Amino acid sequence: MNFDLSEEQRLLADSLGGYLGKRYDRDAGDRTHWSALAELGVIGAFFDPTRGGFGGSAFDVAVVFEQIGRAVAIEPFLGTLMAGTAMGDDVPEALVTGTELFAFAHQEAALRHDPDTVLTTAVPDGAGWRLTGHKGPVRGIEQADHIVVTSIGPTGLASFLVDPASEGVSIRGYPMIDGGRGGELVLDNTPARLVGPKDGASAIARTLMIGTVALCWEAVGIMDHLRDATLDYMRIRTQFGRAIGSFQVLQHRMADLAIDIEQARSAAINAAAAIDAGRRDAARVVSAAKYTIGTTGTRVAEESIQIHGGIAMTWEFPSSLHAKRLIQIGQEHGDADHHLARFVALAAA
Amino acid sequence: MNFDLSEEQRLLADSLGGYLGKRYDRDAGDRTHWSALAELGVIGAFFDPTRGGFGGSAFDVAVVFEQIGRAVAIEPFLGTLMAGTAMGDDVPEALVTGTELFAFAHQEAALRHDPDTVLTTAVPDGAGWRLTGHKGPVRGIEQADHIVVTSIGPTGLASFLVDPASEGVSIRGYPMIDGGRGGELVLDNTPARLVGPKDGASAIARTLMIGTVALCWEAVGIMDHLRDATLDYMRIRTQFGRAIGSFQVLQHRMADLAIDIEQARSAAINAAAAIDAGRRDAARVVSAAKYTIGTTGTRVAEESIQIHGGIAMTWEFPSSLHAKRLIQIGQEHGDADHHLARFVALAAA
Amino acid sequence: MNLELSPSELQFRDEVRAFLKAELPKRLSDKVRDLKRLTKADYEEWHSILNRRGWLAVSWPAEWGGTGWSVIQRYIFEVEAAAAHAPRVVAFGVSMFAAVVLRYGTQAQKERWLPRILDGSDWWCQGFSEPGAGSDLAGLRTTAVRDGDDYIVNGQKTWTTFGHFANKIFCLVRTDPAAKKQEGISFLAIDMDTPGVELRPIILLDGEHEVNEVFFTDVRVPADNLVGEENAGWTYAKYLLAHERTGTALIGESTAALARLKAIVATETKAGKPLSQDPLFAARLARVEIELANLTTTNLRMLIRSDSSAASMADSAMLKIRGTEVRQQITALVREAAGPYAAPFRLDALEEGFNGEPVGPDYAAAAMPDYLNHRKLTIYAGSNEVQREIIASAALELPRR
Amino acid sequence: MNLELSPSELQFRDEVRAFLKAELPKRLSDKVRDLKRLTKADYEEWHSILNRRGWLAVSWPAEWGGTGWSVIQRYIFEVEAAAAHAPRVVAFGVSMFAAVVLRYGTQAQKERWLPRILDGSDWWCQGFSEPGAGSDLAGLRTTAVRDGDDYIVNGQKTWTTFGHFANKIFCLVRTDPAAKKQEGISFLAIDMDTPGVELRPIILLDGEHEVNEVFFTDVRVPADNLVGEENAGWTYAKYLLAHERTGTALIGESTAALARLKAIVATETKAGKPLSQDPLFAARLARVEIELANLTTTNLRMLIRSDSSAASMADSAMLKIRGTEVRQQITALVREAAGPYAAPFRLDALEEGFNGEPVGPDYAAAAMPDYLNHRKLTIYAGSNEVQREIIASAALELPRR
Repeated sequence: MNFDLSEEQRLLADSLGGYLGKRYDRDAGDRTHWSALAELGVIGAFFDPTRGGFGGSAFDVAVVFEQIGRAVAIEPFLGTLMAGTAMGDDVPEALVTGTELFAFAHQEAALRHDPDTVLTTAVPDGAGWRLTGHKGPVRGIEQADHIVVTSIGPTGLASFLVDPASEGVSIRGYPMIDGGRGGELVLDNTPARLVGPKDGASAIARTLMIGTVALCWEAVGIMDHLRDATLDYMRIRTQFGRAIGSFQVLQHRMADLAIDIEQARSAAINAAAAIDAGRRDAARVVSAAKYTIGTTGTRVAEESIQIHGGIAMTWEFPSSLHAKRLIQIGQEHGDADHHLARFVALAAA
Repeated sequence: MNFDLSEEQRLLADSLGGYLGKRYDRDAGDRTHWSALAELGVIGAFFDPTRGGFGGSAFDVAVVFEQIGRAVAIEPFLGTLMAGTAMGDDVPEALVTGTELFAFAHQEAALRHDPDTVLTTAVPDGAGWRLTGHKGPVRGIEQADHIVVTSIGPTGLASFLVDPASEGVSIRGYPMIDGGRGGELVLDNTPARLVGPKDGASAIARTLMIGTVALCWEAVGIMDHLRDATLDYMRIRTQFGRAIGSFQVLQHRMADLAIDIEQARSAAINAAAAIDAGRRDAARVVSAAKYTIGTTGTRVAEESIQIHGGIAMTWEFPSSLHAKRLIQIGQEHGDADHHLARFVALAAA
Repeated sequence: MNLELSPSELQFRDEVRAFLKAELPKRLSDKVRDLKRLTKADYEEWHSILNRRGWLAVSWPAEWGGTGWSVIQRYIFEVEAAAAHAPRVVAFGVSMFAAVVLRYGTQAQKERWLPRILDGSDWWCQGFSEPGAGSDLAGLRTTAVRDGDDYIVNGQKTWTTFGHFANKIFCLVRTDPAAKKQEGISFLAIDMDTPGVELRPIILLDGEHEVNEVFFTDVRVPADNLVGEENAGWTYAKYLLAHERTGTALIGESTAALARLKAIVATETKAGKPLSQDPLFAARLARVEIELANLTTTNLRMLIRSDSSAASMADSAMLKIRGTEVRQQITALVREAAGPYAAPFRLDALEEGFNGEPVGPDYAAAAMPDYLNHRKLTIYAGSNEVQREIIASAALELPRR
Repeated sequence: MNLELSPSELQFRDEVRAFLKAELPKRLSDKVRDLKRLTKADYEEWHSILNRRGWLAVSWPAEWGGTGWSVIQRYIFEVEAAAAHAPRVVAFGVSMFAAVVLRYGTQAQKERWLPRILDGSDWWCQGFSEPGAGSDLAGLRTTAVRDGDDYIVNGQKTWTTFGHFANKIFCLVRTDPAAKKQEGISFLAIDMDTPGVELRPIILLDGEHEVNEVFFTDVRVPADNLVGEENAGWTYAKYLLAHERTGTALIGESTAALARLKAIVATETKAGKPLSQDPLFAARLARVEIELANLTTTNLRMLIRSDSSAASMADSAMLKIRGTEVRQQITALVREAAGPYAAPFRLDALEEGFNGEPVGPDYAAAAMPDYLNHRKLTIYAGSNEVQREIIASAALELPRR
């Protein structure tokens, strides 16, 4: 039993945290930051050496996403992780080096509460395939050089690589409430290439699992930020002639919240550890984590707004994006209800 | 719209409250209090003039049970109300005058979480019937001169009158955690008489509804007592050199609890009003009330124990029976989960 | 006891319904129903329709053009108007400022200000909060110094809702800096076009321009704009906050929002079934529905007892706390219903006449902004923490120390 | 990072399991599993078995007969023992009093007291709380006045768990009435059979005799029963409370209780199906299970960091709060599972060898008493409110005023 980061993980966390904290500009709008982050090893941490990376464990992913959360960075980390994981041994070098951008299109527009289900179809077409379906919202879809799309083919669920410039691809982009951009992806008999392991369904299940753990760790990073920012504010903001942090009622609420945040971190540790140990109940442990993150995250965001008061209601509030992102994480990849029910169902299995 | 008690209701509440507060002794162990309470009009309030009473509305019942709750009185109020209601026009004078004691045996030993379901069977036997089944826990069963038993006969659910001295009756009594006594009632081919309206099932449904509303009002009375007792204690108990009632954290918790208690009273009002107005959704409104009482009641009991601290952990704690009774009410006649699910199901209907 | 409306109340309700059916423009009710953003003109149009019917000033005495309604009538109107998706009546002039003027203003002030509220000539906004004085309202620092027949006002107000629509502002200002906190405050009405008044927009976290900062630099205000006595303004502010309770619990708004939520989750699906049939979502929906049904009765009980006795600060505080909690829970459930489609941030879709293709279900564009915007409910108008203090001291009679 | 046990830890766990299988009497584990009430002899029997194996004093150094275990080993032992339904090791002597003696006692005191704890000659109880000093422990008023080689003790202690089993009591007493609250307190060991010590039972709300009042009237205590320095007792008490954290989160106990709860609701039915399949009950059960799984990891993280750094009061407080909440929730779910059959109050059924017919399901008799009894968890050993104060000041560094 060991709760320490490896030396490499600690170094990566430090350099990534430093970069995001000091040099990162979320409004840059080009690929300079992505290249720089790739050079820091952010993408390499997602994949093992056989795939061109130097990491690949769930805890390697965790280390990166915790830092992303603190900085609410909007680069295509999650799409890259999930696209690359879904492709398995087919992961292209350009993904791992960050020279080309990938999006992962799985969530379906018509299935907002069924994160594991897909309606998009794939039919064989010569050596390739043709896809038809509607995916959305897909983060980073406008910028992507390649899209990995999950579809149902004759042999079940599988991943397909789509060139956004292909016929039958239509993309409608929009800004996201929590920063960055996303879009709708409509495929109409679009040519595509089958990628990833033979058992596409398990590869996609693994991908969803690691993507969910990544979201959990992003949330952990955000929660730490919001707790610390709220505590800082409580020490300096005065009302009724004293720091609001001296009011017992806020002290006790923050004490409970601090425990909840410790528990959420433990849940995220449990999930990553279950994947890395190859535990048979890993999916259930991941659902426990996502449930925990969903409920605690919303509480942390709402309490931090409430305790900041009016200032937190403004666009300028420095932690506004943290709060929005945290709330939205709670309802992506299945919300707390979904994962609680899944936790129950998987116990019976 | 009118939230005032009638003049008669106010008088009854006053005289009942006075009697229970000053002269009542829960350990008397005989029928003197029951006779005195009957003379005050407590039983008469349950029934309309055609049945020998002077009341019969849900709010008449409410007025009585609120006072019972404040005093955690253990006389057979609920059994009398429910037995009498189930018998409809057959209600005997001896019940209304309080000269004979009745128990209402509905809850089944094997169906702890299905308060509306009955397995006990009734088969015809000449002019009468024979009952077989296991009811429990039945409050006041040992003292009862007569037992009204719900059973499934050839035409469905109906109420039957059983003489405890009959063959095939076995009764095993025990004390109850919240005061008074109850027992198991086992019927083995026991002779019985069919009583109550022709449509026994509706009469029993009505009986369960009014019994549940009675429990809700008993809980309202208990909650008022526990809130007031806790506030009193907060004013006199000192720790860290000041009254514990001056600690902001306890003030805010009590403020929220006070709102919850107002809401619970409103829920109980809604339920009684829905019955008295003959609303088609009365059963759903009663479930809303029982759900509210169940969740709030447990919170009120637990908070009053927590705020009283060690002293509330003792047998001697004056509000101990209030707390126990309130918690137990939450899981009788269906617990909060049961009534929440029922509230949802009845919306669809 | 009974909860049924009396025949005359039922008749009144029918009258209200008929009025709403005949007079509420569909263009407005569509915007309200779809949570589109209302313009100043939208509010003015609705105010003017109400005024024509004599129903704008529900809490004024009849002699000044008020309705003279009972609290039950006001409650019925509130619920029916919300159910019909009528725009809110903006409270700052007609209920807040007017309440203080009616109670504490001179005859001349009443004649000068009240008719212009009714006919829409004046749009009032509120200048109470300051950057350093939020929950601790009495900590305000904007000063008004007497100079001949004028006051000279300097300072800054914030969170001024609809300040950008207003031509008048009523302010709490400090007129005696030496007095104890609450005792040196006055209640002053100020023309927004007076030199030295400057307004700056605050954009809220949902992207909306709803509130403003207002700066006062050597603003000269005629002394007859003082309402009531100098240094007695704190009393008037407390009166104002406790006075108007019909709407505190947000029953009308929450009832309409709950109906909309139910319609949404009857069509939104999970695993091929309506989301409303998912046991966990259904339970959470039911909990809110029950809480609101309970609150509806709590609200009525408290309104009726306020009709016959002195208004209780603690009752208002209870209604404010639970009413805002319920309202927020409903917005949260709509956000959850939208799920991943709560993320696309499409302010354009909230404007009237938006013709673009919706992203996700049609209710989704407003789901997250509406949720975020309503976080203000538990913060403003006396944060819920401050309300709990009021309950603890006023109703529970717990010791200060 | 990984949560797997190392090979040596796995080997240790197997050793513990083998020991429990071989040495834990079935009579005892049956009683514990069924929540029967344990007698003094039951506890003594188990202590003696553990002592024979050298596993009684898990936190003592080896030279005094302790195990020298790491925190992980202690944790493994705790969980395995609870899972096997072993009786709890009564903490007052072996972990609480001994911790203070080991750290602050003289060599003579160690030699005099420690062996007698191991061999069962002494049963220690705790005299900290007083009727007026609960959460405010430092407000205690029992006095010890020096008189030659003795102290004369007068006062009253309360909530003395198992005082009726004990022959010794360690007390906090006031030795300097003029000093500030925390500064005039000393830590004194007293023989229960000294003239002037009187014990009166307190019956708890579940009907159990578990705690007592202890009265001291002119009790003459030899001065060499003073542990550490006079007037430094508050430091020792704080050390004692923060020292022993392995068990604070109640992981072993809660894990065993959760397993029992799951077995209960797999057979208890609602509408013909197991209660565990009722969506709302299942959700509440799952929430507790998840909270406990999270807490298990939180506990380990905090234990391991306490191994390598100074123990943090705030960590202990967090574990105490959440651990007791989880434990209470499990007892509440058992109570709810029993439903109407939680009402029959049958103390006789909680005694060993009860042969009567059960009323309702066999777990029902203990359900309500166990729930009620566990309400104490959030009250005693520093109420959870006091623990939140510790977190606010020690971990969150929030200002006092």
